[in-house]
Amino acid sequence: MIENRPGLNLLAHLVLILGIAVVALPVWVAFVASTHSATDFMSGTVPMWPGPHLVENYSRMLDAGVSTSGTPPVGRMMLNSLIMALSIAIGKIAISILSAFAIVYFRFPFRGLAFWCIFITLMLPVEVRIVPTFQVVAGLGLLNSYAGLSIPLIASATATFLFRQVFLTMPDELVEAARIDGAGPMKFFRDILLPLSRTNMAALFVILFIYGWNQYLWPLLITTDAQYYTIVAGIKRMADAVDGLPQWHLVMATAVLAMLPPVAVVIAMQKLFVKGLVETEK
Amino acid sequence: MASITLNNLGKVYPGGARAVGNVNLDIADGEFIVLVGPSGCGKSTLLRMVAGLESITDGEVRIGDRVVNQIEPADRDIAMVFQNYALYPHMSVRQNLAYGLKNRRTPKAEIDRRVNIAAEILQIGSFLDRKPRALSGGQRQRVAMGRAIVREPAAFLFDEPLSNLDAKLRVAMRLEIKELQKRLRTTSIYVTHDQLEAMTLADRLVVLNGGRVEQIGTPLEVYRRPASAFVASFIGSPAMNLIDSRAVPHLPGTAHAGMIGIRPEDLSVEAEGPILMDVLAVEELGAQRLVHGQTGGEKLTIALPSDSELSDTLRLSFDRKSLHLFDRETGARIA
Amino acid sequence: MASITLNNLGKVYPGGARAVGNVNLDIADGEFIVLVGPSGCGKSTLLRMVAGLESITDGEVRIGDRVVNQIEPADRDIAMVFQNYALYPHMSVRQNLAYGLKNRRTPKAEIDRRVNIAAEILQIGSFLDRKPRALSGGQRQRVAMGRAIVREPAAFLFDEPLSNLDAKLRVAMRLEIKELQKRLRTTSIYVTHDQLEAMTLADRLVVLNGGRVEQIGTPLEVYRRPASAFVASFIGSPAMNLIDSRAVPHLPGTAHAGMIGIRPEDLSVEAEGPILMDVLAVEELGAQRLVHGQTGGEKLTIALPSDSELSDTLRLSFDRKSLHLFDRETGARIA
Amino acid sequence: KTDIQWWHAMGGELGAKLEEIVKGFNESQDEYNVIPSYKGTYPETMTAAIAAFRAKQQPAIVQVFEVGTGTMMAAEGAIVPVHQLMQDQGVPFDQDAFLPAVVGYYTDTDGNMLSMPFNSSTPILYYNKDIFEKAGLDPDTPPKTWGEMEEFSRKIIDSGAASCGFTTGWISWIQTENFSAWHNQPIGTEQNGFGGLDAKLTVNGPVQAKHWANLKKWADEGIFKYGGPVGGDNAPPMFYSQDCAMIMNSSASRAGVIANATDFELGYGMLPYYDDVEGAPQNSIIGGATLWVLSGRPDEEYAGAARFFEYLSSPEVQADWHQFSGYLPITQAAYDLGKEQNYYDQNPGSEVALQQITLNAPTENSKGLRFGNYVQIRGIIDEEFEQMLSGSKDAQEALDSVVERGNKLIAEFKAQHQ
Amino acid sequence: MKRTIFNNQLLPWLLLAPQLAITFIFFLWPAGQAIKQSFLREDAFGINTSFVGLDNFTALLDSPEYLNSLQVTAVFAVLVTALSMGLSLLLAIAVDRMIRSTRVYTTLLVWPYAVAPAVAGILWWFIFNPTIGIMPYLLDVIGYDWDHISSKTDAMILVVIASAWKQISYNFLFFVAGLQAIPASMREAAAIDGAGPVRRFFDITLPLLSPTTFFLLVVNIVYAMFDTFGVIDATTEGGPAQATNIMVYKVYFDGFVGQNIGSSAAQSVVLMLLVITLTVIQFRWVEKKVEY
Ligand SMILES: Nc1ncnc2c1ncn2[C@@H]1O[C@H](COP(=O)(O)OP(=O)(O)OP(=O)(O)O)[C@@H](O)[C@H]1O
Ligand SMILES: Nc1ncnc2c1ncn2[C@@H]1O[C@H](COP(=O)(O)OP(=O)(O)OP(=O)(O)O)[C@@H](O)[C@H]1O
Ligand SMILES: O=P(O)(O)OC[C@H](O)CO
Ligand SMILES: [Mg+2]
Ligand SMILES: [Mg+2]
Repeated sequence: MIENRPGLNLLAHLVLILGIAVVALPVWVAFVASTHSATDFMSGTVPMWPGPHLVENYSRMLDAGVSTSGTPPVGRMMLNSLIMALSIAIGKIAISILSAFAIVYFRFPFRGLAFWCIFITLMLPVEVRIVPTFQVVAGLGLLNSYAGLSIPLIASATATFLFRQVFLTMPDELVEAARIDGAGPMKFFRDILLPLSRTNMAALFVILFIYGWNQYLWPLLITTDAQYYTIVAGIKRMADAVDGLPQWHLVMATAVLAMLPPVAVVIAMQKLFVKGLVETEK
Repeated sequence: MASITLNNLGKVYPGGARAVGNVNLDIADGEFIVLVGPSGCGKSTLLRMVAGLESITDGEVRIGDRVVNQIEPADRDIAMVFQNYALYPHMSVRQNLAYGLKNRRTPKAEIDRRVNIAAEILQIGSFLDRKPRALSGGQRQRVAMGRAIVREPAAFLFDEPLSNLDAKLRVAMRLEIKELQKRLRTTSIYVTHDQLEAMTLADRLVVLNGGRVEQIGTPLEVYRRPASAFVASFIGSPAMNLIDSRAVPHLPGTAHAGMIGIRPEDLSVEAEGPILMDVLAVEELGAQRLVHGQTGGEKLTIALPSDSELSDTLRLSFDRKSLHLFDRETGARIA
Repeated sequence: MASITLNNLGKVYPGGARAVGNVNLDIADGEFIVLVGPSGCGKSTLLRMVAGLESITDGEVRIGDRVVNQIEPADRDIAMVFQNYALYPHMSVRQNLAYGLKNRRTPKAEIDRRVNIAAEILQIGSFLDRKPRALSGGQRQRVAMGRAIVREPAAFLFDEPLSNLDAKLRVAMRLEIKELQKRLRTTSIYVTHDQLEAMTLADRLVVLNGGRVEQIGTPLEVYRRPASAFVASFIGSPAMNLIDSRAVPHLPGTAHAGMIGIRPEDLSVEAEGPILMDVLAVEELGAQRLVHGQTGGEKLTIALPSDSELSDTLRLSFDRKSLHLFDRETGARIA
Repeated sequence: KTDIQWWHAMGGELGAKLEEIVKGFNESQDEYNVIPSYKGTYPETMTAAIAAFRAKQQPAIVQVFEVGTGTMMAAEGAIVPVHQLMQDQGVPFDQDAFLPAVVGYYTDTDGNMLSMPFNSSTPILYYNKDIFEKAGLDPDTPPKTWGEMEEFSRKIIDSGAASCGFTTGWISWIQTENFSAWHNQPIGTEQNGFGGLDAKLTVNGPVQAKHWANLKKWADEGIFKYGGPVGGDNAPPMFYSQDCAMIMNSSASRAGVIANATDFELGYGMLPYYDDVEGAPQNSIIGGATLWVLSGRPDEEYAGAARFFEYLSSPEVQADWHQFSGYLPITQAAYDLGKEQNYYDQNPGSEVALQQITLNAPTENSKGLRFGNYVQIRGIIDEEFEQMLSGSKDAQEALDSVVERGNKLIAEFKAQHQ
Repeated sequence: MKRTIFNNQLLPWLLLAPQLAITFIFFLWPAGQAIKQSFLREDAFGINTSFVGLDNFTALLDSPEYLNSLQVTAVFAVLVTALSMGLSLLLAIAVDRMIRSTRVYTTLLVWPYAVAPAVAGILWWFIFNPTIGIMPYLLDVIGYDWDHISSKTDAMILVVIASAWKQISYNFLFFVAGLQAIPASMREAAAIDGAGPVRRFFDITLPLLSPTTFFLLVVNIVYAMFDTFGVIDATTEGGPAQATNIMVYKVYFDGFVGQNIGSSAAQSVVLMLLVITLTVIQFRWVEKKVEY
């Protein structure tokens, strides 16, 4: 309780409702725009209430798209995004849980060096050295491929760091009990460590899925074949209009479709999401 | 079942810190040994060297007649109960019990048999299919015991297995462990920092301090003839009064000792007693009361029946035989 | 300084759970009251209602002669010591002590004076300029006390202020608090779940169970005449033996009671004793030994001198006056 | 079938038409399959192709706008000159069939054509006849001079017929490069760079400075609205929504304008000029793009590319493309075909571009421009124009920086090619 | 560090192999390339290459555009950080007061985290579109002539709003966690010490929140510096007149659009140094937090 001031509580609710309105505004506007037809935008301002063209606009985008924007149908781009996001999430979890296991549970020569090689990448986003990374990936012949879309983004130490933290907080006694129970390293990894990291993996998965789905610059650069465009990277191409008006209703429908999967994931798995967020950052 | 022998056992951690030095101990088959001492004195280190979880830097450990220094924990034929139980949180109680046996390729039927026996002994049969998190502290403790029992090892090793329980449960579980060990007669080494637990459980106590053995003996031996001032103050509650002999120059026959020890219950109020104490505080414990006071600048505590008379100063007397004398420098017992 | 009165005090949490009901208590000016009871019995809730940190749903609290139900904590003229001390980690010890005074616009000179006095009383003068994280547990505890003292409030409220300390320090600090309160004579309410702490500190004890008062009285009153089976088993260690009267039909004059209570120290071994006990386990405590046994299916514990004789069965006797009789259903004291 | 990648920058209506043309080619034979991909704006398409070339993932054909010519020409080894391609593949190729203005722009010093003309344009004025009428202006008389531009605009705004007088696409191409040619002012030395890599920019002359200063003044007054950098994506919407009464934009915007300006009557005119500048109006220069062939692809693709080029320059295809899009008819044959079809009579205004570009015989200042790194220099022009609009620089200062920064890039380009 | 470890020597290398391989190929090698290229001059097609020493770096220092970009980055990062942290803190404090509706409010506030920066950019770009946007329309009503296409200030406001908007949920979650980690007894003690809500906030809550605040400060600066690429590209593309040309955008732009590989590489090197500095600061903080 501490004090009796109902006024303050009211103010708090007010602030929150206002906050939610501000946060929701752009998405509302986008959604509304996506339910109108092209002619509704000629008049000057965006309508504020939904129109009747929702089904029409969305189904058109999903299976036909706007061919003159150089993008394939949105359905195809969403599939690409999905493949990319899943590959990144699963790949990253797989390789980093192994390396974290090695770093935490073994002592071997050059362990420190290996550790630093990995951790130096912790905060080095791909954007920073975009040109040479592009060249390296191009040199490997990975342009226009799912491998090229995902593998370079798999390498980053965040997940390794997280698993390292998780393993470090696992009680020492667990390994000791397992050793007394006759389990070797891989058996321990499979029987104990992996099952115990399940929720961490799930939480990380949520975060990485969002991370992968939301990639922009990288897919923009390394895909020149429209069959590999992802939705987030493709949307910008649709928004650019030549000698005409952007197809606002279609662009916004695409924007809504691009937001839908990650937002749904966040809302449906809020607990895991928060856990993942907090863990990956700390 | 086996005897365990520690020969000149010592441990220096990689950093160079010596945690344990020169420990010699013969543990008979079926004996219940308790290692007791203050935090950081090396109890766990010692136990873990026996378990094989910590490498041995000096001396040797024998289990039965094998030197086990180089043998993997899994092959030492020991079982261990940890302070935090270290139950596998994702496995059911049954799987927890069976895991060690499964890894040793024990046949399924044999595993079931042993698990059921252990479950019966410990009365955990009704929650064999629960996960550890669905158990109370005491139940978890039992499962941890069960995991040790099913293995039918040569020795049990316990590292403060009760310290995560609340006071009441601790008392109850301590009785259970004692009974269980009596029944199974498995050689046991038990680590605790709680002197009461040590006293009540041990066949023999090993009092450690700073990585060295201060005294080995039965609980009563240790209580009655503490080998050092350290043991004297560590074992027994309320703790033994330790006073500088110079504070009581009028006490005959103590001048050669640096420190005089006397247990609070060995002091009695008597009109003609040689010690005059100013009373500072009185604590009622119910059955008795503790009177805290001061004499010649030294603090003193006495335990009195709860119906005894009190006043601001008390004259105290004692039996010469109940005095313990220690060397001022070394702390070693003199008489 | 002031008296505190609780009239029919009760608390229902917003969820609908009743945490405290119908508490009536008159605390005299300068008295040291201890609220004791098992976890969840409503001790903290009660204390926090007095502090103003929890709204009062039934009854009233008076401090001095003001009803304070609607008064902000800051204006109740009380000071509180929290279990985790709640020291402001970003302020030095001095600033911690001064904060409450500063908020009340006490003149600088007066603040300094009071802080210095408190520092002297508590011997924390040498680290007034340190941050709390640079202090040991005991020192932090003192600072928390100091923060209460400087305010010179009408009452101190303590919520388990010692439970974060280790056993040794707890005993020492408990003595200090007792002395301090004696000296300042500030009305105090102290919450603990540790019966020993309660016994040793209280002028009067309030034993709570499930949000209700079970007994109010001095420690010895409560120990000697527990008002209920609950109090009987809660206060005193080792706990009072409580046996079903049907298990000892041969005991004259107990048939009307459901439960018979007798403290372990009130039982003695006598060749002709009316109770025959099978010994199950013996625990050596040093000064005495606890013998655990069974009679007619009921568990029994007796405390014996450590030099007493032991055998597999013992005949026990007792003084009729030391029996406590309780109703089987209500648990209330009968005689 | 051999696939041939063609990266282009034709979005919107033009893109749709382009796909139709490609489809025509693909269906006309069964050896080759041209795959067009839209890669965004001209600069985006060009840079994507260069990046792809470095990554050895280049398309066989890429559409590069006229100002990329300098860079492409210098990339010996990266390109296959079109005259050589045609010769190698044995496909007949007559440079003289193209309009002289086009040929002149894309030939090297030896007179060989390096890239394949496809879509050449020139900027013209589009205006909203309805607004003119509402403002009490003659809907059939577009402004001829900048003085009229200003005057008409004021009338339009004052009468409330629209909130802005005019906007424009391409600050660089229209209001700087074409403006200079139209007023017979040099952009750089060495015949606007045609003479070699040593050229320097001189676009900061008094005429250009005066014009930029006016644009700033008109922007402040609300007469003129800026439509953004590069092509000025925000300009057409302002014209379509009838916020602005006039727009200067590529003749090739015609298709888009017609498609979007459904609510009002359209008018066409030539670019305005300052009547106090001697020699104005001279002639406007071409823009648009040509198709470059990149090296390093399999031989079959080059054979296909040559066949495709032949198809593209056929009178029928060219006339169709020209008539639909508003691009110039790049061959005399296509022009003649249009005349034959009476296209120009039936579509008033469709000939404005051609008339404007051929208004006078080109001078050194009006035959075009060719500098290295000019794509980046265009970025600088946009930036400096924006600096001026935001008030951080005046017109002269802005143009001076264009020259200074541009010359650095030209020097850098020279250094890279030594 | 673990007390008990396994002794195998080969196994850990096998376990590390995939991660090490990817790190070497996609991080260390490109980083090395960046360093190498920062000393070279190359034409767009990569046909002519020559060694130019530190020319690319000195050219950067001489370039008003680069210095402008540094300044823009600083202003942008500060504004984004301040705006989103300020709003989030306000919301977090409000939620922290709630007893029951916390979860609902949280759900309604966290989802923008999932929106891609590029999409966030598109959304705000639409809202601020000069011809049909809702905001210019509203602003016009209060007499403000919104024009992010030619006004540097408006453009900066646009990218700051879009970037800050996306970051609100992140900061909000951490602030809420930070607030909840402050023991209730601390505020209660302050209440008993006579501090009202406002005083308590400034004397107790804010200082105790400072580890969270500091952490968020670094994270937000990193976010504003690197993760907002999509926002910039979808809205202003660095314009007008480079008013929103932040450093990462310039690296990309000069490298891919400007085709000036040497300069772009030199900028990459500078940025990498910056990132490493930030990483070190962050690690320092982690250490400090442990001590706290
Ligand atoms: N892995 C290690 N590396 C270095 N020193 C260690 C390590 N483990 C323990 N020590 C040190 O060795 C000494 C003995 O530690 P040990 O854990 O055996 O004490 P303990 O008696 O079990 O204490 P507690 O009652 O607190 O568990 C201590 O001083 C401790 O700091
Ligand atoms: N904020 C609350 N909302 C609802 N119920 C509560 C709340 N706080 C406490 N309770 C309930 O009220 C009862 C009394 O709680 P209280 O904290 O007073 O117990 P306590 O005696 O202090 O216990 P402990 O010794 O564990 O601190 C408990 O059953 C508890 O679950
Ligand atoms: O829009 P276009 O195709 O006419 O081209 C315009 C300019 O020439 C580009 O430089
Ligand atoms: Mg230990
Ligand atoms: Mg409590």
